[in-house]
Amino acid sequence: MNTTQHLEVKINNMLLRNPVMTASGTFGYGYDFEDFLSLDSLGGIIVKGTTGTERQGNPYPRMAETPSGMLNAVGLQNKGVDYFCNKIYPKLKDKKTNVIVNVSGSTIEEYVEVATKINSLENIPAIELNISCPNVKEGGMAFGTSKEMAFRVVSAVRKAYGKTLIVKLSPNVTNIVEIAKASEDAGADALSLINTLLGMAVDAEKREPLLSTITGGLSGPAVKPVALRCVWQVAKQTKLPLIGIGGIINAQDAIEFILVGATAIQVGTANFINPSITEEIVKGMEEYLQRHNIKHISDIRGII
Amino acid sequence: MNTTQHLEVKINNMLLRNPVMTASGTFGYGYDFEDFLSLDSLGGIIVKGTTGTERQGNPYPRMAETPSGMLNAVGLQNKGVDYFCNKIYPKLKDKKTNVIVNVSGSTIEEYVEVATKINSLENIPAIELNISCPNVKEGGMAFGTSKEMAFRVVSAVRKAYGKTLIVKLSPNVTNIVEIAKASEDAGADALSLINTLLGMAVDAEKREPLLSTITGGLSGPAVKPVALRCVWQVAKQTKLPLIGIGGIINAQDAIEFILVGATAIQVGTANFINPSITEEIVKGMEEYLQRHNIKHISDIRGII
Amino acid sequence: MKFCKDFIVVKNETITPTLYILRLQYPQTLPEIKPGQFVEVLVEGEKEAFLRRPISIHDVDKEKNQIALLVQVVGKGTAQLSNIKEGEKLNLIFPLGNGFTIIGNKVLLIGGGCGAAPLLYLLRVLKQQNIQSDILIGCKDINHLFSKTEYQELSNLHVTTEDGSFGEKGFVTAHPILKEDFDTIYCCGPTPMMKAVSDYAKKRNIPCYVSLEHKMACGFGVCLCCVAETNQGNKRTCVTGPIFLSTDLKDF
Amino acid sequence: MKFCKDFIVVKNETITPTLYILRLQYPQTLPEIKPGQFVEVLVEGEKEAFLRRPISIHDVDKEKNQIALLVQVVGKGTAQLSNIKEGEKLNLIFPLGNGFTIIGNKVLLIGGGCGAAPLLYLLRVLKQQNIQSDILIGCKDINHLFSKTEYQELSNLHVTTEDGSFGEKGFVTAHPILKEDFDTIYCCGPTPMMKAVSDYAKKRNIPCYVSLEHKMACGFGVCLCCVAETNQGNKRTCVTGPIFLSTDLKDF
Ligand SMILES: Cc1cc2nc3c(=O)[nH]c(=O)nc-3n(C[C@H](O)[C@H](O)[C@H](O)COP(=O)(O)OP(=O)(O)OC[C@H]3O[C@@H](n4cnc5c(N)ncnc54)[C@H](O)[C@@H]3O)c2cc1C
Ligand SMILES: Cc1cc2nc3c(=O)[nH]c(=O)nc-3n(C[C@H](O)[C@H](O)[C@H](O)COP(=O)(O)OP(=O)(O)OC[C@H]3O[C@@H](n4cnc5c(N)ncnc54)[C@H](O)[C@@H]3O)c2cc1C
Ligand SMILES: Cc1cc2nc3c(=O)[nH]c(=O)nc-3n(C[C@H](O)[C@H](O)[C@H](O)COP(=O)(O)O)c2cc1C
Ligand SMILES: Cc1cc2nc3c(=O)[nH]c(=O)nc-3n(C[C@H](O)[C@H](O)[C@H](O)COP(=O)(O)O)c2cc1C
Ligand code: FES
Ligand code: FES
Repeated sequence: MNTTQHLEVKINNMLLRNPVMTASGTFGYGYDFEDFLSLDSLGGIIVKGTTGTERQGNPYPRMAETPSGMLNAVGLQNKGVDYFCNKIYPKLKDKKTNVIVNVSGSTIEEYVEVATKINSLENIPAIELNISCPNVKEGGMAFGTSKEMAFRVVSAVRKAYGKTLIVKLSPNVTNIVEIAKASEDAGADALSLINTLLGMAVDAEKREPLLSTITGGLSGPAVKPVALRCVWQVAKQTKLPLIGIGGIINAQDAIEFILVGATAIQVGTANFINPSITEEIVKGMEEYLQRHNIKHISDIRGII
Repeated sequence: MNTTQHLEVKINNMLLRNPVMTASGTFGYGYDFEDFLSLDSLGGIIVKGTTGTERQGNPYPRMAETPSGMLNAVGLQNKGVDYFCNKIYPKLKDKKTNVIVNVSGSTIEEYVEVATKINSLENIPAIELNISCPNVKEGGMAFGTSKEMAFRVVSAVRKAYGKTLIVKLSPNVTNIVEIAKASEDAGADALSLINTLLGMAVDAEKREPLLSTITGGLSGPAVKPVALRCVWQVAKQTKLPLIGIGGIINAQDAIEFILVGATAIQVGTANFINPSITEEIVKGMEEYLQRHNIKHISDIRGII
Repeated sequence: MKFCKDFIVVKNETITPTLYILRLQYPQTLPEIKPGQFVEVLVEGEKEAFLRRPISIHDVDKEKNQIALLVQVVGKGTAQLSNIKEGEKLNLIFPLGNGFTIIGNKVLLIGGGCGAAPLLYLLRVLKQQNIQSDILIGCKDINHLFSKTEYQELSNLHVTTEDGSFGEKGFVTAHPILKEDFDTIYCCGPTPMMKAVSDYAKKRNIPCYVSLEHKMACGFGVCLCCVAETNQGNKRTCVTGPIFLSTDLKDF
Repeated sequence: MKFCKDFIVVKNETITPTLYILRLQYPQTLPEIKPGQFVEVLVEGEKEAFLRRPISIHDVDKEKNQIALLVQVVGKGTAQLSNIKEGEKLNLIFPLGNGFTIIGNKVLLIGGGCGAAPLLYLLRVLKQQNIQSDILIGCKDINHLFSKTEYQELSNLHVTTEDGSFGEKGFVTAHPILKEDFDTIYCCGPTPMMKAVSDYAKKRNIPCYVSLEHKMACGFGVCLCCVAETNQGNKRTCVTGPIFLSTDLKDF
């Protein structure tokens, strides 16, 4: 891979080879992608949402295809933070990319517990606090839709976690800037946005919902306009570095997020359709800079 | 057109030949469609947003195509309520369909003024109060994103308007049920939802926003999952008849909205792609009822 | 009266790798079509083309009930459309827009690149009405000069190319024909060219009609997305235009 | 090792108006493929097919480096795919899933409708390993019976049709072959059929493998959308499956 210094960016004190990361829940723990690309070519990977104890997630069916997108209702199925530390971390710790853990929970205590345990893992430079998951009954999105709750959970985790603390925001709010500022005030080092939009799909012939949970999280190109708007709004009103997420399927999309103020980006659903898409996006961003004679990606950050 | 009584529905005391209406801002005043379909075949048409005085709307460009959808930033360009009453109403008053006026404003007084004037037009059976337009600086969405504001504007209009009062809700809120209930408490007869999602699009090559207003309203199939979710949530928690809107492009989509609780539906963006789509949807709904041996459309309303 | 109907592709002719002409058969008698009007094309099979694409009517053959579209590949929609094959269907909404106002006895048509598309049919109608015309085409090079024979049959053709491979070298605004007197100018092409020509026309006091390619969602007047700022306020380019008298436009 | 590569369509064979077989050429040496594995197909040119479509590997020709897919038209994606032409490219992620566990000396394969797709390649491998097999196919009528010659070459073919137009009339579960003894049953078809067969197998204490067609977003283990409830909790059908021992599944 010919990624060069033109694409190098920093989120707090975490150095990314390039701004392209993978979104939590869409990249497993990375190994399943090693047949398709080299993890070293990416700025970072965000692993599946991790909770205090093992979770089975929601019943099948958990997925519905929608116009230019999909709904999911996975519901944080994972083996819990101890399993992550003991069984998964050893396999990831020597990867030459930033491995970031997406931290989820139902209570502030659970978030703090997970963050504390991840804090002790030397080669995890950052956590992404998922206060925006629409697919769990308790916690999850509830923390991300109220500025008071967001402030409380971020403050608590901040005390327990010493490295780079990224807070992942929900678009399902009247005023995302308010939540962004509360997170900033509570000590977040960076913000990632957006998580999925709350949506629903119906089988008209069978006359039943397509998801076991009825509602689920919408992702994919369909949500890109909402994601760009959220990043642009937050970029204008906070100072934190932003990681743009939502519907990115090619380098042009990635550049759009940089233009509206993102320092880095994450690719989610597109990984399912083209498992080497992230490597292609890195290449495409490099080509874009060359074509437009731009010295460094940060030169165009937030110019809109 | 072979629309039959199987599809007849009532919104408050307004009788609709069938549940298919056209969404405000996507159907002009109806006459431009008469080359493509008969207005009499529709349940109703909702005409362009009307304000107290003439408005020029936003500067060009006002439109951007997005994955399975589009953004618009028209910004309520219209000639004002007096022009509507004097010049447009006479052309519409003898149409054999329900002609509903979408009422917009920047202040409560403006909403009340427009509603009062429309109240005196005999053949307008209802107004749709647009408290959810994302494309104007003042008023518009501001009223639709706070339950107190929604309550105030709906109450004020309720006093001035005697016929069927439909309130159109914004999806750009943390809790749409709250706004729905406030509207119900303030005297709304029905709710229509959703208006557009606030979004943004960027031209990566030119490095500028694609809309003159930077952000605009997202519509089309991309938003259907969000719209279905909103209708389902509100149907479960209010008693008012609901009009489902958002991404409907065929009869199956329309049926989905009925299944989650809508009494009627509106078709917006799809009119641009197929100007006789609404007539085809009416036919498709009729066929659906026959195929599934359902006596009346209301038999499947809200069964999910 | 507007229609939303299927045409059948009779021919898909490649002019340059990014320029092609579609000849389309209407299964009935064509309605009256004015030069300068356009169609809205439904592009099938391309995930990224959600809305229809507005394309000018390049030519009309009333005898055969055929129309021609001249299309330049600029994005996914026009690229997908370039693959359409003889015998396939193409759904159009048509005819849309106001068309050119035909006025004067000696007129000049100026076209730039693929923007010149509506001028061929305009020439045909001018000829029928015995109006004397000159046509000045500006293009990149000789390979980008299309419909040359037809232009020569119907009018006096003048050409400028950027590389001098045909006609005069340089831009249209420097061509000697502009020194002559004309009653009306019709100009279609890239915006900077139309602005330059309309500046020239304004100076010489010649009415100049230009064609605006604004972004459209519907194309038939209902969405209000395509407006141009005119002396009478925002007007829909798909109804009041796409042809405007340049002096009516705020930006010109 | 999994791959994401283009194949070339060698043949698109129509079986019935809604059933077709695609024969696909791999430009390199095919990796090892197990019977019961599947591919994820990228369907181009269909606005409504956003995700890939999972399709079982119907057959493998190692000599020619070809694979075959048997596809039934059920929606927009499979309909669009049916139009693909010889010489065109098709992008696949492959091989995916666990494949059948081959165990026993005398085995019975039961297939219903297009669900039977993975059984042909299974028969081929069983034959190579000299395992004695019977195959019982249930289908609507004789027109829906595909790959008959191949089945007969590789195994003993038994058929039930709903209308009695071939073999026994009725459902597979009533076929006399079920009275014989088998070491293993492999069953692919509609869920009610697989449940009926696995009930029967449970009673007779025969291990029965079934193939689950759960909805998938990725197909290679990363999205967790495709889970089945097993005795060991939720398991991804695209990795731990799609082939499961029926007694491991909560719903069976
Ligand atoms: C009245 C009118 C007449 C036209 N006549 C012709 C013609 O005769 N021949 C021809 O080749 N082109 C014509 N165009 C331009 C043509 O509509 C666009 O090139 C086409 O829509 C681009 O589609 P795409 O999918 O290939 O490109 P996209 O990938 O959508 O975009 C590529 C570029 O085209 C522009 N564009 C996209 N959509 C539109 C739209 N709806 N209207 C205008 N520009 C758009 C974009 O801003 C972008 O710069 C005309 C446009 C108008 C408004
Ligand atoms: C492991 C596996 C192997 C399969 N093997 C074959 C095969 O060999 N031949 C064959 O014809 N079909 C096979 N299928 C089913 C095939 O994937 C679906 O029929 C196809 O995805 C439908 O796509 P569509 O666009 O035509 O239909 P859609 O319009 O998307 O939907 C039509 C119907 O298909 C179902 N469906 C849609 N997407 C999926 C999906 N991703 N997975 C499963 N079902 C879906 C829908 O619920 C709906 O009932 C297999 C499925 C799986 C999971
Ligand atoms: C199947 C699936 C599972 C997801 N799981 C998580 C998760 O565990 N934690 C989280 O923060 N976000 C999760 N997300 C959200 C994504 O990380 C991302 O924010 C969202 O999908 C939008 O990006 P995209 O449009 O590129 O997919 C999940 C998304 C999908 C599609
Ligand atoms: C071009 C355009 C103009 C619109 N103008 C209005 C308006 O004046 N008043 C209003 O309440 N909604 C307006 N809307 C919103 C639509 O009525 C509808 O709520 C929305 O487009 C979602 O439906 P759809 O996905 O079917 O288009 C407009 C939408 C579009 C696309
Ligand atoms: S494009 Fe819709 S009004 Fe002109
Ligand atoms: S389909 Fe994604 S994990 Fe199985």
